[in-house]
Amino acid sequence: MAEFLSLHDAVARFVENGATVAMEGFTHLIPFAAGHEIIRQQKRELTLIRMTPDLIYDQMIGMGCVKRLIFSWGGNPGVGSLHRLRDAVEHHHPVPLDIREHSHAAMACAYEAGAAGLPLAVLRGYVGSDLPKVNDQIKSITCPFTGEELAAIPSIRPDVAVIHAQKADRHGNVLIEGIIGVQKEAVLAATHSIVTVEEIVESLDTHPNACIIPGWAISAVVVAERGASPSYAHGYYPRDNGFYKTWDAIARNRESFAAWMNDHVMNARPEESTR
Amino acid sequence: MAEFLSLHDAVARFVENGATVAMEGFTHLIPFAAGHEIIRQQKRELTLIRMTPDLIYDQMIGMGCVKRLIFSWGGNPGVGSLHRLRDAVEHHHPVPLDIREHSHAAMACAYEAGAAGLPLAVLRGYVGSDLPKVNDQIKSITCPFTGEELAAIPSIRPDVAVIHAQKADRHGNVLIEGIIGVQKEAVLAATHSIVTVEEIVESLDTHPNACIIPGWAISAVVVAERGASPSYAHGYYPRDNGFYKTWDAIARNRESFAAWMNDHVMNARPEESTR
Amino acid sequence: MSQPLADITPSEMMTVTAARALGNGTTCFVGIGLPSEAANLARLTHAPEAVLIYESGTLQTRPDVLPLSIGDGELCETALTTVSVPEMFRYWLQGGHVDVGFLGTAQIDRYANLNTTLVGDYREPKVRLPGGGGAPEIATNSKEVFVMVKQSRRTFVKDVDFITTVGFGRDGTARDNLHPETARHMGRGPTRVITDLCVMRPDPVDHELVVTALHPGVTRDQVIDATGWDIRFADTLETTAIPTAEEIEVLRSLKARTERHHAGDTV
Amino acid sequence: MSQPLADITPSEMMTVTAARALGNGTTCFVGIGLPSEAANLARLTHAPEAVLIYESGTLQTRPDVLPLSIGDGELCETALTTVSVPEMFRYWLQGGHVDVGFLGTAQIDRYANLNTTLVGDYREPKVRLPGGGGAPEIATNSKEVFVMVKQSRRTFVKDVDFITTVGFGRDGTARDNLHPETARHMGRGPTRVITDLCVMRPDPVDHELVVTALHPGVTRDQVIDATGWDIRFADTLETTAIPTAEEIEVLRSLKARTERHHAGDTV
Repeated sequence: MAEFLSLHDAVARFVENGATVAMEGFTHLIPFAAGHEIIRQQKRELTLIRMTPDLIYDQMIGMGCVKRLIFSWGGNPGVGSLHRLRDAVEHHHPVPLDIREHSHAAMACAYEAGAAGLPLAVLRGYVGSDLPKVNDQIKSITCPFTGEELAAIPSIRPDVAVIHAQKADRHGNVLIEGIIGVQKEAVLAATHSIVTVEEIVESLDTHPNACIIPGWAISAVVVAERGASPSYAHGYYPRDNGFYKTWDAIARNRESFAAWMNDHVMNARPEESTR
Repeated sequence: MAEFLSLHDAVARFVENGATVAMEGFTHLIPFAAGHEIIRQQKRELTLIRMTPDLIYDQMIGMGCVKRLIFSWGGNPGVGSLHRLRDAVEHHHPVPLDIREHSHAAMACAYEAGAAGLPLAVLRGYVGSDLPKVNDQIKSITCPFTGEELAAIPSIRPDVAVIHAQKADRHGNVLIEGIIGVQKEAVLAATHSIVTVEEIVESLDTHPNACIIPGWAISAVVVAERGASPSYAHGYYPRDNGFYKTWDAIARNRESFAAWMNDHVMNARPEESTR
Repeated sequence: MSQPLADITPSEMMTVTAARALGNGTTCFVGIGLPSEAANLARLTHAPEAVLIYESGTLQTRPDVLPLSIGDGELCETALTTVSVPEMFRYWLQGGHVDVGFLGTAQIDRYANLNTTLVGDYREPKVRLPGGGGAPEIATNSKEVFVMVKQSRRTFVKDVDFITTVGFGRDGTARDNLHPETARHMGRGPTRVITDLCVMRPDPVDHELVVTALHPGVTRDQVIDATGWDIRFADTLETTAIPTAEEIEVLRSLKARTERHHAGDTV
Repeated sequence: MSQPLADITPSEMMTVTAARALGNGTTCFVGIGLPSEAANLARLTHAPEAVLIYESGTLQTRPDVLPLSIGDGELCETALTTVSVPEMFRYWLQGGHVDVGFLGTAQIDRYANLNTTLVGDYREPKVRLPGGGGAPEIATNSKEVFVMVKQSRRTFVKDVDFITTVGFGRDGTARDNLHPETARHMGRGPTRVITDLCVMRPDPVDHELVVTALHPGVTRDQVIDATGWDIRFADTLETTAIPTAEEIEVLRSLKARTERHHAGDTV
């Protein structure tokens, strides 16, 4: 059953040094507030999983929290590179970053398989790609009915999943609406889960097939208003595309990055750190 | 792109003798009107697929349309046996019925795999059950990461899927709401699909993550008011539990069954045949 | 306050006993029929926070009347949300979120294997039953399983004709020596069998069912007569607690509401 | 009515040409950036019934402005419906519902293999690029693939450093001799590469890219200078049709709307 915790306490309780952490949100509902709190608590040696490492992972990597990244597309969407990610891969700064790279289709299937309690995901994937040559976690199985060889990858089963959602009710049942990505799968696949929400409401008051994660399938629910900004929360605030563009210049340079993180994250209180 | 057809024409066009047909609806939205039309058109040698053969399959089997049934639970829910199904299995009447039997979990996964374009479904299933001894389509694969042996069954890829839904818009986009079962999977897994609906509306006017099947993924949309009765359509009419109970006596006996079918299906026009 | 015993039917005794087994807050995958009656009675009495899941995809449902089928509209209308059937079996059951799988059966044997497939031979059955439905994986993927069934020699057989749904297998060892990954996801199997006469639990060592409690007024001989094998009794045999007046009242009122609701329009 | 040529930029020429390749009613899985611009231009001009799908799960979306990311709110708000990302890749892409996969790239080689992973060696890259994202399976599971990319020697290389996304493989035969079940689900691969200079198509036999049309005013030498291998030209080389005034107007208006929308609030 979900506990209602502060952001500080949820991160302190569930995100241990060395943990495997999946913070999801496909462009929409990216859990920035939680990521900033992980940075503030100076967690180290994390294995981070995410289909689309976004600014939040750029920040966590640049601040030295991360030893390994499992991902399928690592850029600033529509803008360009994630410079802190590149610096870590290309120059091992601030610490070496081991990468384990997939395609979106494979990672989506691996989350699905993790949620389904299976050890592997099966897909018709990676045909002709060099990715299996550089990722020894991409293997294959043979279909016993057709003889077709299909790609197999390990399911994703993180220690902790962290997502942001629109709202929770007083029982910790969480509603996700709009671009729902792989958030439900991430939570169900993980041992522990933290869900930050814009607000707590009396009733979710929605339709019969809404994407709702029951409170009993979540470890902690945390109120974090604007907790996805500069990403967005459908029905609450739009994506701050301007900031995404601005980030390119901030992150391009180690010093300007450090200064920005210092001002906006390290010396901010949890409720101030998102923008 | 979905064509708008009459029930007669849709069945005549897409359901051929000898076809593999999946008519789905998990208690809710069972396509009775379409089933009755298949009976009226005296289709023969069908392979029928359905997780829960309900009264509609009892009727199709009793009327001699079916040579093989792939299923996971064949009863009259909360009432008892499907007597026509039992007569076919136990006494080969009116024609012998070959059965291929699964569990719900396996069939649900097999529909999912069919919709996903895969040849097989993988699940942690059938452990300790005798079902694999009597169904040679239940095999296994070994996970290349853990060495665990998991059940594998062929995905379901029917020639035709037939479902009932609440409504379609003028482009043939279909909304399913409430207990959505495996209907979307059945349509996406099939080569052709017929969707009967309660009504055509200007706009589906629903929420961002509604269960909608786009018109371009459907072969034919057919208006069939009360087309799921005596099953039900959430938001339109309730389940006729009384009829489900009455069916037990009607179907128990070959003569009373034949008389009922004659009166209510064979000599009814498509728009009269459901109750 | 307990109900005068004469007034309580064996069937009510079974339902109340089964309901009491379900803890508050438990997540329960509910089979149709008897289990549905017991699970909802639990929710309406001591376990208001019990989470009921039906295989139709209805998550955390609170029906006011008992469903006739596992997919009645009532289940969806009172659910937290309704998911697709593939999601239900993949994410919620196989994903490990079910504490108790609550099953009925047509036949059960001494190792709590269940048969809902047929009587006789598979290809030439004497009686064809509905089949497995959700049970085979409910029994293996839930953390534990409760079975609820009326007791008779026809139902309680030494060896089931067909193992639709595994308890502990033909020799009681089906849940031993599994691959570690399978073992990690398999539940403990049947932990209680609740009948209209008694409660049985598997022996911790050999997994054969042993009577651990008799319902008030039931004798050992009655149980022996209704069991198709040489049934064992626990050294310290308990007597099931008598239902309270409230439990009986809630149960009867639930069943009356249900009957009125399902009478519906007939042909 | 055609636009005076001097007024049209090479980039606009590329976008209009790519847009024209997309038939009305086509289901298109849209990559971000250039493909998104072209696919939406098509939808706003000759192909109002084109079905645009983005990997964020937005099905049949009709954005009024171009998304900056593949998951902008605009995509969801104007979509027929929005599904989960696993469903998008499993049911809609792998399930075989996509006619055209529309991709951009960082590098492309003579067999239309795409590299969006890195320049240099995998473990010690000179330049680390974003990676494959949806492209590896968009390229294999769509019925055909259009590639849209600005042409230069840096981009058009003889052999890509890394095959993120297969065209026809290192020797042009990657789509031959597949298992029949794989072959049944694999598309034809890249059928057009549209650049700011020309249109290329794979040779029907050896699958090497061949220039089949030059944009108006572009010379063979310009193409040769911008290609990192000895590029072949079709025997009958066409000239791309000049964009109409309407196409240019719709495109410019779309881009202006988009720019105003994304300026947003900056730090």
